[in-house]
Amino acid sequence: GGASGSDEGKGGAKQLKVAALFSGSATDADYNSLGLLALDAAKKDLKAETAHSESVPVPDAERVMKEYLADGYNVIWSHGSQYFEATSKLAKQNPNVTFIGEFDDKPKEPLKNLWVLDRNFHVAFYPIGILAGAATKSGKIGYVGGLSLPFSYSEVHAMNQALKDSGSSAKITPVWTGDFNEPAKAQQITTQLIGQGNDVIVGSLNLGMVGAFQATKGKSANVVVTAKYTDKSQFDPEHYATSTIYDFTKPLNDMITKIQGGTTSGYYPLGFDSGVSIQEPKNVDPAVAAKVDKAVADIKSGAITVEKNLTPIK
Amino acid sequence: MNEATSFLQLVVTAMVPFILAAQGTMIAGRAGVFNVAQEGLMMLGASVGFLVSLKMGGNLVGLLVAALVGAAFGWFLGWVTTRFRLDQFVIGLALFFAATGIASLLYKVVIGVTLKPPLIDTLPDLEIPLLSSIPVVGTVLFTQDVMVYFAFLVSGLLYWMLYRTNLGLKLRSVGENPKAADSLGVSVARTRIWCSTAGGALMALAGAYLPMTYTGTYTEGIVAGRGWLAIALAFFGGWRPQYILAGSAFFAGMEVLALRVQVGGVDIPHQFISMLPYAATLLVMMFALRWASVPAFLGRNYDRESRH
Amino acid sequence: MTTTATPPTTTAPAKPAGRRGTDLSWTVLSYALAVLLAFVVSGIVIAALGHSPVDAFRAILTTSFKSSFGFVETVQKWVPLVLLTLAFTIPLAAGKYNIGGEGQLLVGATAAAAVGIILKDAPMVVLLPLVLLVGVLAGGVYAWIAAWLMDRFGVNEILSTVLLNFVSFGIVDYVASEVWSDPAAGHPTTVPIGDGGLLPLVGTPPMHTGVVLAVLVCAATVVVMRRTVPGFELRAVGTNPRAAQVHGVRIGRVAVGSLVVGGALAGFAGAIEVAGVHGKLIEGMQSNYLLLGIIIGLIARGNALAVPFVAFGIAVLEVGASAMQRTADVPSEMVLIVEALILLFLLFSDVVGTRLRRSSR
Amino acid sequence: MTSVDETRREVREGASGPLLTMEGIRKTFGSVLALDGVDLTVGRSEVHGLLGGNGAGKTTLMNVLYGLYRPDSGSVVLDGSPVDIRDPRDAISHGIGMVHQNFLQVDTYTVTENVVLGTSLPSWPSLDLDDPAERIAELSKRFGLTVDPHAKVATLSVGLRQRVEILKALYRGAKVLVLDEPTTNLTPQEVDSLFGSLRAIVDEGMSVVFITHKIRETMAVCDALTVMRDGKRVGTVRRADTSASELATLMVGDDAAVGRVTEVVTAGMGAAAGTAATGAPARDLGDAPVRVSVRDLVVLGDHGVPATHGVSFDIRRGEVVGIAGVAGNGQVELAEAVAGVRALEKGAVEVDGEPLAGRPTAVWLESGVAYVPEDRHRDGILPSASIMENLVLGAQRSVRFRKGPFVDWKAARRHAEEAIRAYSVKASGPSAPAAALSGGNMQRVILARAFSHRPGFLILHNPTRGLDIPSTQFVYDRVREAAAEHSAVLLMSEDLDELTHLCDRVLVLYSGRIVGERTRGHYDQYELGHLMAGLEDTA
Ligand SMILES: Nc1ncnc2c1ncn2[C@@H]1O[C@H](COP(=O)(O)OP(=O)(O)OP(=O)(O)O)[C@@H](O)[C@H]1O
Ligand SMILES: Nc1ncnc2c1ncn2[C@@H]1O[C@H](COP(=O)(O)OP(=O)(O)OP(=O)(O)O)[C@@H](O)[C@H]1O
Ligand SMILES: [Mg+2]
Ligand SMILES: [Mg+2]
Repeated sequence: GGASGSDEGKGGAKQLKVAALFSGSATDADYNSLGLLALDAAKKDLKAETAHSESVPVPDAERVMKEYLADGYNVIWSHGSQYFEATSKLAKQNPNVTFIGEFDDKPKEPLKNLWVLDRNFHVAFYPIGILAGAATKSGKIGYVGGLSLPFSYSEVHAMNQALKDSGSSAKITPVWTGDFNEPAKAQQITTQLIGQGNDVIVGSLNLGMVGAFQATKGKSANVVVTAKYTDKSQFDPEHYATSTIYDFTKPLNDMITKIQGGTTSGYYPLGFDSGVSIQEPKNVDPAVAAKVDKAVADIKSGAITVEKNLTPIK
Repeated sequence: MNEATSFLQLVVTAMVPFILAAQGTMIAGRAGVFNVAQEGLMMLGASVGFLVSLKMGGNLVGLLVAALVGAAFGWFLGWVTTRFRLDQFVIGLALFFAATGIASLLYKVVIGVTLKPPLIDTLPDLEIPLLSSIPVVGTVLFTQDVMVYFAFLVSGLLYWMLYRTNLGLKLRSVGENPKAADSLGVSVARTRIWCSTAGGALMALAGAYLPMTYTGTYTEGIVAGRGWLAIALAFFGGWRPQYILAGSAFFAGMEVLALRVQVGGVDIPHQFISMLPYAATLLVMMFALRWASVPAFLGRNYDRESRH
Repeated sequence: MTTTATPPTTTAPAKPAGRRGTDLSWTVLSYALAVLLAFVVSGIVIAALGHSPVDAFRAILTTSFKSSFGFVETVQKWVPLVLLTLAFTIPLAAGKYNIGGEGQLLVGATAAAAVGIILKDAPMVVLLPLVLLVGVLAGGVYAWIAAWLMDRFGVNEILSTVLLNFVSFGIVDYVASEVWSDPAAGHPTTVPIGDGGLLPLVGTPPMHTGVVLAVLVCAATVVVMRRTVPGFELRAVGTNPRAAQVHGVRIGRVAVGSLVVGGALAGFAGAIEVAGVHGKLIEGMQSNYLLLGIIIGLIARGNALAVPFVAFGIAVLEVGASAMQRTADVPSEMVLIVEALILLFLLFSDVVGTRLRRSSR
Repeated sequence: MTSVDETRREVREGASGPLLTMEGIRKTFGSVLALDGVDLTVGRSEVHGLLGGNGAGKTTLMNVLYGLYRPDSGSVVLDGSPVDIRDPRDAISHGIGMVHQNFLQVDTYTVTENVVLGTSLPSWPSLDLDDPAERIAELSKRFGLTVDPHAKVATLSVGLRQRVEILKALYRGAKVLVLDEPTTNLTPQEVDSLFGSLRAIVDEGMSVVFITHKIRETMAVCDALTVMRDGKRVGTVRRADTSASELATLMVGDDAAVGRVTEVVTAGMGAAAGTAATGAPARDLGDAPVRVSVRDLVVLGDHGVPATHGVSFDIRRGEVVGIAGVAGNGQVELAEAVAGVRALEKGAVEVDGEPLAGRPTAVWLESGVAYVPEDRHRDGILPSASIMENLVLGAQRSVRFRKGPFVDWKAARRHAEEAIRAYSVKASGPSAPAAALSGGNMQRVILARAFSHRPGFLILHNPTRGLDIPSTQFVYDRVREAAAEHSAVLLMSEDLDELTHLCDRVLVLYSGRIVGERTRGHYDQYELGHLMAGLEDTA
């Protein structure tokens, strides 16, 4: 059978077969759609043969990747840090296939055939923290997360750093809905955050974000909301402030090109010059927007180093 | 608006899907049809309700079509379990699978991949004249969207129909002792099919409400187990509309309260807070013997020529 | 008047010896027919969506067999499926609906992982049995909560087991993100358990030996159900609880016992997933095993002998499902529809079969 | 809806000729031929008896008439015109009413709700039951069927529930009223009152089909009767032209067979109750010691209220003690309590000197208690299990059928083969499922199980209900045998004929108390009926 496919054709200009794993539906207009767009771009630009699996539960990731291996795919991209464990495990077992894994840190022991994409979510949350601190009048900022994962903690820490750096005394209340994709809970919890006087809501959710916007949409409340991954302004143009925009097209293109060139391993940190941007803030003072721009510029220039702190917040 | 009012308003909104799905479960169950496809039918209702509202413009059309689709599923369950006496549990699960699959498939086919998901308007609040100006109550109960009124109205109507009309007398007898009902000329099959149809419609409406109040769009996690909880709620409410209404308030209250506790900054891990509603329900059930009855023929098919 | 929801037991009545042969062939025929029809109908849907039904079904049906790796994956998937099916059918034999296999699996897995992490330096002879045993115990205890509520307070077991599933999600999330969280996992996941707690692997590609344990459990279930006194009493309660009670069987105990045993098997499944597949506790590791288990149990009509085979069929389907999406680009939701159709047609073929059989007499 | 008055007018004005004719009715259940081309003709204003042993097909025939069963073939003519009855709704609209053998009532409803169920009400859509309740009261009065229209049926006695059933039919304006074995469970006095009501009903122009297997009853109330056997009609006669012994011969088949089952047939044959079975003189038990002692027994019913209030009695070795009473007076609870199935609230039960109160059922079984429950389908058998498994049930933990934790199926099979032979069970073998057995054969299996325990104390509750004549005789023989082997036998039956026939002593149970006792030689059924109805013991 095709099980031996991964062993043959070493080196040379072999046909690229790229497979991707997504955690949810690729039509989510969020993290997974971004993944599919990047994959489609790779297909077009690099003439790669591509395939993907949607809604792959974490425990199934290993099996699904093995199936791609068996089908002779030679680049396997698992889109989401929840797959990183399974990905590095398979990378060790399949030295002839190149894997692209996502992670929220620099791995301690790099593998020869594993590209690590560090999403560095904290970096983008520093300017968000600047924005929140500058925009809040009540001094209360609500952070709505899903699961309390290390990367979520790093986002809150980065915001706190920003508040501290900018001399703001505003306080962040982090809350967790328990699910990145549960909009109803996000709506309820956001409503209550606003009720408690929080006037900047920082969302770190996937599909749940849609619910958070419904808490403000059509309401006269003096609140701004920030989101993650994609432009979400249409959900509530009145209260939408900004979003940390991610683009996986360039990183994926870069990595695959390198892989074609024979570099089968590396560390690819996301940052403001590689796939991340902050959308032009709306509904806030131009002065606030300027502070955000400055923060981004400072991070790019190295004037500011955003500390990556993955430890739980007390 | 003060804190308590906004809290109660959230609770009332959160009650709606519970009320509709559980009353749908109840009405089918009172006639003996045990529907277990709630979770799927709610997904389908959400998907269809959203897509139709989007494409045909107007939430009411969306709600109507969602109800019709749910009714079709309910009808199918009623029909095959009476006409062919197929196992209700198995058919229910099959319908759950089918509805779940179709819900996402429809969205994929109609919308596809986009970074700008289309949105519909959520349901506007309708202030009931006079009543809405009562302090607190007016805001909590009478400044709500149309589905809130509908859910309460349906509960009231179901109560009235079950206990105050001849139709209800017949309906309940079909779930308690179908043979007796049959021997008196009450059509067991027809009653069951109708109730199951109505139940399916209510479940789909429960689902359709979610995009129309919480998101303005269909998302895959939108139902998030509320369908399964509706089954629990039907048992919790002893299969009676008035207790189900009370139970919905309890479930929804717990759901919102659990989040409120976090927002208030109570130092309990959020995972424990999220267990609160379920654990509380179990605790309440320990003292619920008095009202926790179940229709005698729930889930059992009736065969006129069998001796049992 | 009975006040519990007890749809008639799904266990098929025993058949007179003489007709067994023809009945078996009828059964096989009706199963085959149902699967065939389900594929035809979903094939039409797939074609209507603009994909190739042939590719789709080739993927579904061959993934498990075209490579030894696919086969191993299928077998490993079969393990939790078969155990969760038994977790459903054993209480069902006593007329109780255990809808809590999901929670019992998770709690079993949590306990197994906890032991594996706490005693991570213990040698295998100590740790592995301990990990499995604790998983079994935890699953049993978790089911016992529902059983106790049922026995002591008359709380309907469908209600309590459903609610306990939701509670277990919180438990797993807490343990995997707060207690022994692995910060590098990017998902609520615990750190790995000690090597001594891992089930040995055999063959290439490696297959965990939990499979053997599951086979043993299946065999033991059949023997216990058919040959032993408790099995006999369980079946007696299942076929007629009143008669069993009148003849000295303590039906309350049997019902409670069956739920606890069911929970223990689900907990065992959790422990095997931890010790054999993941090596740790992962949020979401329950997958959709609960629903598939119920479906398998119902398709097999509660027959302990049929369960492993039906479970294998569903495992093939599940493993094939993702392959279908990969290779034929058919949306994975299609598999749900195929499964629903198989169930529907299976029941229908039963009706048709009964009618044919009757008219052929 | 037609009212009773309109019915009467219609019938009076209608053509002459029979009111109802059923022709060539054939009905099969799977492979069982239940009705084999049966004809039935019921005249106007007559009580028509439908007589036959159990399983003869009486109920099936009437269920066909009522639209509950679809016949394979045959036709029904009502009032001169052929009718097609597809379901009970059709039957009701044609003026057919039926009181079923097992009452079909919704327990949680009131009398009025049960009666109006399925009819349309003028108060549509709301449910206003005042007018119907009044009409029910009026009908009750007119036909001597008094019952409180507002009572929940679950709280009513069997006799009253039966009235509700008849009222249901009358309320719907029945022209033909079918009563399926209505006298089971009634005291002789209640039977008389029922017969009075039936006469009142036919006097108003309706006809009644009265199903029974008691010759005496048909002789008491019927104008004409049809005898059925094995799914066939074996004859239709006018009461005036026949005799009890002719009917017995028709029922059983031939004179020789009558001889073999005399006891059973004669028990229900006497021309009037009371005169027939005063019974043989008392049997001499000598100074046989007490084997079973029951003291101050209090047991709770299913709803948590006491069902018996301090019942005490002794049974001696070899003695057969009967419990008479109208169903619902605590029989089930008493039977289950002394069988160790239901927990005792208070009191003591000793078997052979061993106190058993508070012990698990299994211990009672080991101590020699054997119980043949009233409802064999519900309490007696495991339908989908084999005969062999059914015979093991209750003894699965005894050494006879056990090897360590395993059931010794070899021993079980040997035992089953033996039992099938000894009890003449008609079955394909030990592996045949119990559900496939006929009622009589099922009861044989249950008896075989009870007797294989070599019972010291045998409790039988309605052991012959639903059995055909030979099977009933078989049960009678076994009871005698058990007594001869020194068992203490407690026989609870709703059939007074059976009690007076078999028992050395009859205790009357009313409202959970023993209200009277009669010994063999002093039986008078009216007197017993008097006690059963809760009236003072005048003896
Ligand atoms: N629903 C049924 N399913 C299968 N067989 C049936 C059914 N009803 C009746 N029979 C069979 O039909 C035959 C006639 O039964 P039926 O109940 O009419 O007898 P019966 O004369 O009313 O007896 P009884 O005096 O016991 O009431 C019996 O062999 C019985 O087993
Ligand atoms: N529910 C049922 N469904 C199908 N067949 C049945 C059912 N109940 C009984 N039968 C069949 O009907 C037949 C007669 O049953 P029934 O109990 O009425 O017998 P019977 O004529 O009264 O015999 P007996 O003299 O032993 O009492 C049995 O052989 C059995 O196979
Ligand atoms: Mg019979
Ligand atoms: Mg009968």
